[in-house]
Amino acid sequence: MKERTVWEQIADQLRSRSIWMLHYCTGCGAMELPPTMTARFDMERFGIMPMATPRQADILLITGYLNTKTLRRVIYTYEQMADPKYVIGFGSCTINGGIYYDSYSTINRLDYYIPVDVYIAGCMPRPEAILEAFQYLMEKIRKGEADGWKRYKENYEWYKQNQIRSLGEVYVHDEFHE
Amino acid sequence: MMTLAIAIPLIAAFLAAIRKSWGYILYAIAAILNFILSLSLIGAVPSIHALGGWKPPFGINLVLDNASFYAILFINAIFLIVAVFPDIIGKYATVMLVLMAAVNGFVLTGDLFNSFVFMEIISAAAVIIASKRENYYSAFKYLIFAGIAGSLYLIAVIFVYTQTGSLNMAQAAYFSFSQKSLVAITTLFLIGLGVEAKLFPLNGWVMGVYGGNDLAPVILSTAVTFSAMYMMGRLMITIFGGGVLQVLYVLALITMLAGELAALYQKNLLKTLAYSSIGQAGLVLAVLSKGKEPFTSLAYFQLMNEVTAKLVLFLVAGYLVYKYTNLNGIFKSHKVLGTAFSIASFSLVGFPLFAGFQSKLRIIMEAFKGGDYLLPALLLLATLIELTYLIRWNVRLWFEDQVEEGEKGSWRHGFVAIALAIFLVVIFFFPNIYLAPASKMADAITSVSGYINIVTSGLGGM
Amino acid sequence: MTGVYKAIFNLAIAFFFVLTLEGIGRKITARVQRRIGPPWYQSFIDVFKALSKHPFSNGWIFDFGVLMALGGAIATAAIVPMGSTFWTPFPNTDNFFVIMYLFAVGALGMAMGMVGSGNPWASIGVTRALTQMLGYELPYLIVLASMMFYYKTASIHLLIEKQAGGWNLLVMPIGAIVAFISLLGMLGKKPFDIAIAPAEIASGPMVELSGKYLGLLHIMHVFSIFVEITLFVDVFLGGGNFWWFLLKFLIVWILAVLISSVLPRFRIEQMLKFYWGVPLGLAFLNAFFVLMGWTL
Amino acid sequence: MTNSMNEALKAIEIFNPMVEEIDERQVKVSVGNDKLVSVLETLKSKGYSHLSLITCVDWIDDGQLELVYILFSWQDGGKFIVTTRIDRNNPKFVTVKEIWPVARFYERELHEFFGVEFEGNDDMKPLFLELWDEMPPLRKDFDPREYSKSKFPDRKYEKDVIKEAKIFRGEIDG
Amino acid sequence: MAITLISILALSVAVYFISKLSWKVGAVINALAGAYLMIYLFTLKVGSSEVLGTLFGEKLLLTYTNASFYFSFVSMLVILAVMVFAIKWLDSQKYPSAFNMFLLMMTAASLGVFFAGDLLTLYIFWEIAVLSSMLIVPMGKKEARRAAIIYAVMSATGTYMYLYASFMIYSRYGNFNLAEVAKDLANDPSMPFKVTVYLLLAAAGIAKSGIFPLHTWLRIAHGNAPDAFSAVLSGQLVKLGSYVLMLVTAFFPTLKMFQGLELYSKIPSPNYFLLALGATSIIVGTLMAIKQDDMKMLIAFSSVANGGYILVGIATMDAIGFEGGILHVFNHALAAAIIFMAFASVVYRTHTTKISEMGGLIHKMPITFISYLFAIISLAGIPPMSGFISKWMIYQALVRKGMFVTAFIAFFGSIGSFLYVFRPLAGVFLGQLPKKYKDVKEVPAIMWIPMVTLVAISFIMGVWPFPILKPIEAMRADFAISPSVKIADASNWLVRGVTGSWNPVIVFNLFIIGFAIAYLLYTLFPKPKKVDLLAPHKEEGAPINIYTGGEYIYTPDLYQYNTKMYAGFERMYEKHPSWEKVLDMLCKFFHDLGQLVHGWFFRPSPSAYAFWTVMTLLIVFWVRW
Repeated sequence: MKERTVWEQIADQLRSRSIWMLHYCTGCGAMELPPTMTARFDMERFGIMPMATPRQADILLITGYLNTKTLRRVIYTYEQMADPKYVIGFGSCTINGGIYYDSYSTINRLDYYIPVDVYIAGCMPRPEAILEAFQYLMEKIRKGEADGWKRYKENYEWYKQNQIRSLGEVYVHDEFHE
Repeated sequence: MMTLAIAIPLIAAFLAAIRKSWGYILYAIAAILNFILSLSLIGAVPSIHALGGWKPPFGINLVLDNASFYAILFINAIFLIVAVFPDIIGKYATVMLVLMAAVNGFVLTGDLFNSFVFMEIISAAAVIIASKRENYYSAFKYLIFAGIAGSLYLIAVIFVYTQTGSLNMAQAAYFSFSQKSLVAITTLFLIGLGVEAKLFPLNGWVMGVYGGNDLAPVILSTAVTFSAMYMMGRLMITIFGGGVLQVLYVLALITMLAGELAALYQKNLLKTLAYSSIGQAGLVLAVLSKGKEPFTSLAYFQLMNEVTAKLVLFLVAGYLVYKYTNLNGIFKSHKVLGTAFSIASFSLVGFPLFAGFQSKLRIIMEAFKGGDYLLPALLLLATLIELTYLIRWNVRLWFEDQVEEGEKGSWRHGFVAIALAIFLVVIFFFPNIYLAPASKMADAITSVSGYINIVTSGLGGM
Repeated sequence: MTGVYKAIFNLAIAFFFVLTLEGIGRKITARVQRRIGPPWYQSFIDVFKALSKHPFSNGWIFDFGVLMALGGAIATAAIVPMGSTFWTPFPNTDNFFVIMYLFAVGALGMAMGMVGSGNPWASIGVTRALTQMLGYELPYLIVLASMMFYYKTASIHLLIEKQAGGWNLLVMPIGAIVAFISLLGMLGKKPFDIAIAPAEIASGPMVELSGKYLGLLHIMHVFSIFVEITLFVDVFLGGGNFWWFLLKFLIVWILAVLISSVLPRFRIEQMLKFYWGVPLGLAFLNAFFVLMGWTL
Repeated sequence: MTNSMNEALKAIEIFNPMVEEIDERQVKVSVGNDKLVSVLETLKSKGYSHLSLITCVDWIDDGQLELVYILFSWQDGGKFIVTTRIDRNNPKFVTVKEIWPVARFYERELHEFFGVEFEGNDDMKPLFLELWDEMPPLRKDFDPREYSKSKFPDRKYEKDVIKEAKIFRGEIDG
Repeated sequence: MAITLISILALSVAVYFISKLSWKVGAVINALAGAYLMIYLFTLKVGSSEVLGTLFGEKLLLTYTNASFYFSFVSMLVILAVMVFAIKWLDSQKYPSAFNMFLLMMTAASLGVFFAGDLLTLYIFWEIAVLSSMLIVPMGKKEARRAAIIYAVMSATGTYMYLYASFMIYSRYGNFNLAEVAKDLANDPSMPFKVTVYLLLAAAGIAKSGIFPLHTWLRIAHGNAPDAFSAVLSGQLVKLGSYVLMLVTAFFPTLKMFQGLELYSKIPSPNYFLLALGATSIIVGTLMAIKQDDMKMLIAFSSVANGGYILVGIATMDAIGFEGGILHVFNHALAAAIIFMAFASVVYRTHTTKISEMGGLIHKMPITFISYLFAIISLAGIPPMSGFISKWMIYQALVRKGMFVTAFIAFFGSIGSFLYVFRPLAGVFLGQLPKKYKDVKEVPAIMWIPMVTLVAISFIMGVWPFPILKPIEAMRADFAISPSVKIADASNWLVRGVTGSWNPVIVFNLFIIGFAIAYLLYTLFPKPKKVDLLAPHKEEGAPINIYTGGEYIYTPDLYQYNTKMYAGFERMYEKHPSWEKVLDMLCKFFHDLGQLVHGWFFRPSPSAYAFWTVMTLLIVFWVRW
């Protein structure tokens, strides 16, 4: 790992204190976020805020299953985010496929396709776990270890190859988007 | 000399009736001769000619004063212009010659019964002309109307005869009628002449006749209308001064508005123009019915402008309507005709740079001076309506997408139309070309004693 | 030349004070919602973090729009007097209309740049913002017009001086209320955050902004808030020294934040109907009172 | 069974259906291939005008695919489940998109997931799956686990996670 | 003056025949003639007077006043720009020769209107201007043919009222001369006469500048006329109307004429009536402009609104309001001309005026876009463009007079203008570029140079407005409108109003400094990555395009938002009463009347004729006996 300049260290400090997240939500995972945001756990006290577009977001929170169809959109969204960007895989389904590990359409391992900085295990993880993960991510950012976005650039060929292996093609044309 | 103006066309008509194929040539010769003749008459103004040596008030006499001189000059000029178009005249040369003779006689005559006779001849010839292109129904309607008008005219003449014991116009002008008989006579004359002068509500025939073929509007709306207007002035102002002029004023204003409104509604080019000429006639009559200078001269000025413009419009329209079935954008192929048409219609509306501006604005100005606020208002309203449909036609003929392929136009139409159109522009800059004759005509018409003097002083000489 | 120094001071105050206030505002909102909320300096972190990121640009008009927005906002913020004649950078140019319309340069720049991104959400957001402008500006301008009529001046520092006898809040209470309601619309605070509406149109005009563009626009927003609230404070809450001004500013801001933290969002027609209903009527009532001379 | 269902059943009696009452408002009607469309049309005319679903069941042992048409009546909430069986190896049937235009999407779906061809419906582009290259995935002889293994690599655990978890819980000694 | 005008009129006919040989040469001659006239304006001495000719025994007088100078300067600025623009633009037109001829004719005629020293001269030149412009209008789109008719009729409605009033004046005072008439009117004791004349004369201006009851022709005529000519129509021809309105409200001493009729804030009720019409036009123009999809019609309605501003400013009868109104003539002329020329450039390349069919042209036509941008900044009245100054002045007057309802309408129009100018900005120039326009190019230099020149003038006048304020102040002094404040204070760089002042130079410099600071910040932080608007763009292998909610969209047209932009707001007034429909009804009424006349009197059978004859006889006898 390269040494960070002073400016980058300052910037990392700032980044760790102001995390704007874009959450990619499927069913059950999304349920855990409202309590995390609202009065009970209040994630805003760490400077974490939900954002509406990938352009403004710093982290991509992936809660729950990704199938081939949604993975394409997630990759697309991830690539639209501005550097530096981080990914949190949420729940066991992103780690190893969860209970549908043998389905013909769900993927089993998120970090095979895009770099994941932090995983949160559990099905589903509690808000405490989420906050814990955020704290961990902040720590990583502060130390300059959350370098998923750099890894994605460096190993772009590898990621792309994996994506194509599972998806065939990432960006598809179909009748509804022409 | 004067008799020749009637005689030449009549003789030509006889010849033409014998040899049909000579018709056009005879017409052309007669028109040229008549025009030269009427020009040469300028030295003879004022004079009278007693036919057959019977002196007025016993015999029939022809009167040549300023009014009748300029009237026949103008009328013969129109006949001459029409002579350029053999294709319009066609087989109707004989009738046209008769018409020419009758119109000249109608204008020149100083005898009431004689004028009735000439009017009947005009009607007869006009009906035949109107029936060109199998326009029989309209011609029939015209015939009925002309018949009614003629009989009323005749009744009026009889009235005059019972009162004065003479048929001479000067005698009638000299005679002082009682108010009641004056009203009766003038009313009958009004209706008799009203048909030819297109007075409301006697103008129902106009749309059918003018809108039915290409010859009728060209000659009827110009020469015949001019003669009718002349006679209207002569009878209503010179001879039976006073009378029903106020009624004429009201009727004329209604004529103006009714004509323009109907023209706004009309969707056929010739018929639109026909209604437009009703409207214009209303304007002229309204101004004429003021019965005094300077309105009379302005009325004739306006009439001359209108007739010139209408001649152009009817020439162009008649030519195009029978050449094409769909007129949209046709001027793209007939630029010269189109330019002439536009100029004539702008002149009719009264845009500056064109003749109509001079006469219309003068009318408004004089009306205001005379304290008449109604005439200008109605005139402007009528002009607004007129502008609407004329612009509509101009835009349609110039700018719509062309439907039919344009053919090569006739140079005769182009030349005559553009020359007259340019003349209209010239008149804007030099209005005296028309205004001077018009005011001379008006002087002659408004001066009763002058007329009587001409006739009486003419008794001695020939 | 002193004008220039004062203008620079204006900008410095605008930046630091308003960013602090934003943090405080978030804290207050959090407390209202029974949360703890971020620290007071959170907005500083947000701005500088945004500036530190590696952004995307959608073409030159996008860049130009953002620069124009910020430039216009800076120019406006530099003119506004801060509560007293002394803190008026350019006494000859502090005309109310000049400030109002110069303010529009920034708005136009933002609109242009954001729509230049080619994203329809941005266009929708901008049209909403413009429509909203039609709502809140009218009552505000009527109130201000009646005020100018009353004092025969449109110069802000003269208006401040004329309030030596009593605040306009007390002279024209109706006008002050209307202006405050309009201020909520100007600030884009809660019932009137139609233009941004993250849940509907993905934060509207800002949808394509990343990194430093977002940061620059945030700074522009900060200057806008400064101009809007300063105008209100100057015109209605009278003069005083600099610290009084800051205090009044703080109070107005907190009031706006408190109101916004408990209200849901209007729809666009509802907003227009709202503004053209009671506030506009009250504004005319105020104008009528002023014409009649019925002021307190 | 409701009255209208009885009436409807009476109306389709001529097609020799095999009727099986599932519950008060659900009746399963099995008919032959050639009579299915007639039955559907009759039922539609009897008020069962809403085509809720077309689906398919794979009877791999019988070598048959069972097409299931679920019709619903908005009058009394009755439901007819009309089924027919077609050959599994040559899955072809006729389209009902002339009766219910919406059927074309269901038929596309069936084509995608079971490989059933519908004659008369030419629009058989994939509807849900993107870039699918295997056999139709809902057929019983398709092995999703195999497919998943080939396409979506699993995480290779270097440690025995279960054992570690047991150690963590204190069940065994590590 | 007379010789120049007449020779230019004659030249216009010559230009037609020259253009027949080569329309390019004709267009160049036009431009040269325009340039000559522009220079000629500066050589003329204010106050000089000349006789054009004699008509009906009255001298046709040409006088050169400050107002003549100002208005003809503005006109020539616009016309000259369009003439240069047309040199290239004409190759997209079907009738270049006629266009050249009528344009030059119209130019001479409008100058004649401004030079006219009496009512009749004004009328003559006015009619020539109307006629020649009316003949250019139908050269545009298909709808333009109807537009020409409506234009002619509306214009004539106003003109004939004006003519009637002129002759009323003449029959009363025996004089057409404007200065004399002004004197006579001031001393006339008959109030009904003065009010009638005033309103009738104003009717011409109302019709021409598109003030409320006669505004409907603007939409259709401006929207469908040949594109470059729309610039003249909106930038120059409607200003003829403003000139007449200025004559009747300010040149005629209305305050003195209508003493005792003051309605509110010392404004006489006839003036107030005009002011109310102006205010109504602001509302109508703004609301209608907001909902237009056709960009030219949109700006046509904005012309209605801005004509309203001019009228409101003039009719306040207040020094600063008057100057604001007059300055707005300049500002709107320039802005509208630039906008319409920009649109003409767009149409020249894309052949459509529908906003909903375009988008993203900024990347293809940047100079056109910049011109349009500056023009709308001026039109919306945002500093540092010149448009702000005039609006500011008008507001000052309204506030000073305490006219809150009018002020409300003025503010409404101003804010509303943000809404409608944004619509073409976003719909035409910004956003996604439809695939069919991917080969569109910027227009040639000869077309954008006039636009950019006008932009530069408008911009300079926004930063340093004192040169243009000078003739306006002179005009104000001529008409003796109170209070006499010195508005342009060039020595202190100040524009003074009655309720304060501002310094355009400082404002401009501040904006520059603000922009510089912003640029500094911009360069300080990480460089952006360039992203295409839609097409997946492979840079470092990663496709990055704009945010599409996670969906791939390959068709830019689907991702362009340019229809129903203000749907929420439009819905609030979608059931508005339409004045156009009222006028259509009037039209239909006349049409039906024509049908009635036709059916009653002109169609019946011969027997009915006999009936009518008898009826006439009876009526005449009944009346006369």
